[in-house]
Amino acid sequence: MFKAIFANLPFLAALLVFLIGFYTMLTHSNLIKKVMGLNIMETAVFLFLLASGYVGGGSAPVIRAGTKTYVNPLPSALILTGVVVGLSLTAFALSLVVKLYKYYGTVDADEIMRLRGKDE
Amino acid sequence: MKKILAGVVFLLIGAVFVLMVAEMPAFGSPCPVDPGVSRYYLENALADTGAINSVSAIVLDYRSSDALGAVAVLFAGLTAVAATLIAHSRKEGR
Amino acid sequence: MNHLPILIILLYLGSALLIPLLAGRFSSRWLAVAAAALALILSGLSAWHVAEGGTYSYFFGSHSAPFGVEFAVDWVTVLLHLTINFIGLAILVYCNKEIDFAIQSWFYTLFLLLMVALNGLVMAYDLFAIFLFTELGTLTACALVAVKPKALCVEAAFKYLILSTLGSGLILLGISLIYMATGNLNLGALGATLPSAYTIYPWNIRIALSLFIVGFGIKSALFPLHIWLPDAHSASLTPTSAIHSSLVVKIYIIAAARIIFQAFGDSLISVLPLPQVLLLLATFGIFAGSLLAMLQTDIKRMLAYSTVAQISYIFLGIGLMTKTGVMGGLLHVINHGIMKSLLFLAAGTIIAKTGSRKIEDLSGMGYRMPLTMTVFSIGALSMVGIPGFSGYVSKLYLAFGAMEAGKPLFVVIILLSSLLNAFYYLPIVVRAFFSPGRHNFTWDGLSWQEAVPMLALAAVTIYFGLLPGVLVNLAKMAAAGWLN
Amino acid sequence: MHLVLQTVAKLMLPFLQLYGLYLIFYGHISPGGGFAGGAVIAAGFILYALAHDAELVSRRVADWLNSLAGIILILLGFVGIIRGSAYMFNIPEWRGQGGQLFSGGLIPLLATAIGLKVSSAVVMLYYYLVGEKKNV
Repeated sequence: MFKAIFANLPFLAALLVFLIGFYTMLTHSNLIKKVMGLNIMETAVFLFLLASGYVGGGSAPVIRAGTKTYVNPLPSALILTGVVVGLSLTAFALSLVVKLYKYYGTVDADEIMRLRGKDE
Repeated sequence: MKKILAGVVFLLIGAVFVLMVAEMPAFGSPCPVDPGVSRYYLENALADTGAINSVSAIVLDYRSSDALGAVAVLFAGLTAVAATLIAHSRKEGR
Repeated sequence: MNHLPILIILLYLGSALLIPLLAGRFSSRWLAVAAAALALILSGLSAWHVAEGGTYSYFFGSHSAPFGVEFAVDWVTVLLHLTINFIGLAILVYCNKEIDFAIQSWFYTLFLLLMVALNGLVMAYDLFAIFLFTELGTLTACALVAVKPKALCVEAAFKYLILSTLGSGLILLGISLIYMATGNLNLGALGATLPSAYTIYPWNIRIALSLFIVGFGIKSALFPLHIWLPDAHSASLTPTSAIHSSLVVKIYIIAAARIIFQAFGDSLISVLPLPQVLLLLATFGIFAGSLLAMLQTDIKRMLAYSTVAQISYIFLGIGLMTKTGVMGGLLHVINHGIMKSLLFLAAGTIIAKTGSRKIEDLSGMGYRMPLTMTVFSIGALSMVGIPGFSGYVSKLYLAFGAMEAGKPLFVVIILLSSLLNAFYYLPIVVRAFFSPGRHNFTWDGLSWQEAVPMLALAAVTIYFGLLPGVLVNLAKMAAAGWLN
Repeated sequence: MHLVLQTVAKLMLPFLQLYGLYLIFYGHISPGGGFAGGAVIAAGFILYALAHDAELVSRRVADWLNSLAGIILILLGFVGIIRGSAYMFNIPEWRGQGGQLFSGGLIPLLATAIGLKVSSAVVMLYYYLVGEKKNV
């Protein structure tokens, strides 16, 4: 089992980064850090996808005479699309943070909850 | 307390992930169950689309709906940002 | 090949892109209404075409199944296209003064993009296409919550966005695990390769399935993951609440169910404990949603919690894993979509007229706003499941499904929860029409844009309650297509 | 901003644009493509805007280009339907010789539309988010 894990260390690393992002997103009260966690998580999935598409000794999937092995092109294509999705989500999340800061004067989720409690 | 609970939960998820990594196909090997799809792309992309960059061939031809969807998402993101910022631009309290 | 289903998506996307181009020269509202009306006609034509020629698959760029992106045009797609475009049209006609002039064009652009996502999600037959439309739906849905100029809405939208991007991260991880194990993204090809992949990588596939359930569960407010829903659905604008509660949350269930039934298939589901988990969560959700709805004093919050309960009915229908159960779930998607949008529109009209969101302020409302309150009562009675309204039909088939699955316990649960529904819906109706004291009778003073959509939705609710034959037959065919 | 920064930004702008255009137009024969090229072009404009605190492309134009590129993208797909095949079908006669600039059928055209769309959208995102600093 340990041999298998050692052979698959890139996957483990990607999943570890995913967990870091997940943890940041759920436990940090700073909204900007939550958005960062979102980005880390998304990037980790892309890393994982990219690692799963690697073929030993393969070169970039641009067809050229004389090259035998290429890496799997499909994950790269999916990531290309995924990056755009991540960009839009991040921009929108940041614009919401800007507006929350405008209304409450803070980017801390707990502080915002406290201020909201005072209002009601 | 909350931190410890979260830590325990994340350790559990991490353990499950390690278990999962142990049985994954080895890093660098083509997919053992059905490698046909990626092989098809590499072998036929040039004949099917005329592009030698198979990533471009996949994004813009085989899976062109993905490109269209990505463009829609980008447009939605732009509209969402604009709508949020404009809707809340008045100088008022909550 | 018939292009109609794709044309619906392109029509919405094209009109959304046209709105900024024509800004100022053309009313974005009527452009959106025209697009929705045309889309409704197109989906009607598409339904007629499928009825004539049978179900088919659309291949983008005419690349065949596992290589290109496949869109399935089956009876589920057709039924839901009709539902989505009908409800979307009704809500778009209703949209009015509540939206600031400055953000009008942005609002309609987002609404049209949301319709792209919903229409695409019900026909996507490819894991990554499902992910993409899910993201588009999430983004536009959150933005629609955020456009109301209130601090509470920004907060609700942020909570919704963070939780649902968490969900989409999980879904994307699940997709990459499935892709790694099988080398496929097409649902049909997955149905063929997943059983053999399960023998080699059992943990990968189990975890991928649980990631899908959690991811789509967050997005569709499956019971313990529903915490974002009440804020997002109650704080936002009336049209936004209506489309969120009636369509957005449910279409994610349809996507999840498509993955479960068409990619995982019977052979894998019988090995995995998925139905038990779904049934357990659905049971909790039905009771928790109803009990929480009873405690609310704000009418929109009450409707939002009621959505949590009603979503759980659909999960119950899917968790039963029988033809009749899934058919009941599908019927509930359609019927609940229509009656919940009706309820939200009526509640929004009342709030706009009286300025009060409290349930107790509704006493005597039946005399002050008779039309609005009548359609509200139709929706409420249908929600409780009184025979003669469409809610009764779907609950009946859910109960039949439970009997077919040999789980009569769920019949009792459905009955009990209907009783609970009655506890919080009927008092409103009684209070509005039969409260003591003298009331002066006045008409509501609605414009036609407000009255026509509500009346149309109410008419459909009654029609499907009295004559459910066509709908039931179509839903039967849809469920049979998924579970053969 | 400092003069050195402003001059360097101005000097780098054409090179970034050219590189972005290269990525877009050569996307089908070398690594690159519409998304990457569009992002590079947008980066050039954003760099200029950062250094000079001025908008090189007006919002109106960027917004207009953004919509126009999306509509061109949608219309390009209809070529396949006109040819009697599915939406986004790649016309065989336009595929050309692999490895040449004019090859790949619809792919370079789609890449161009996507590049235009991505660059204008990213520039607009920057304008909107930075324009907020007056409001907060």
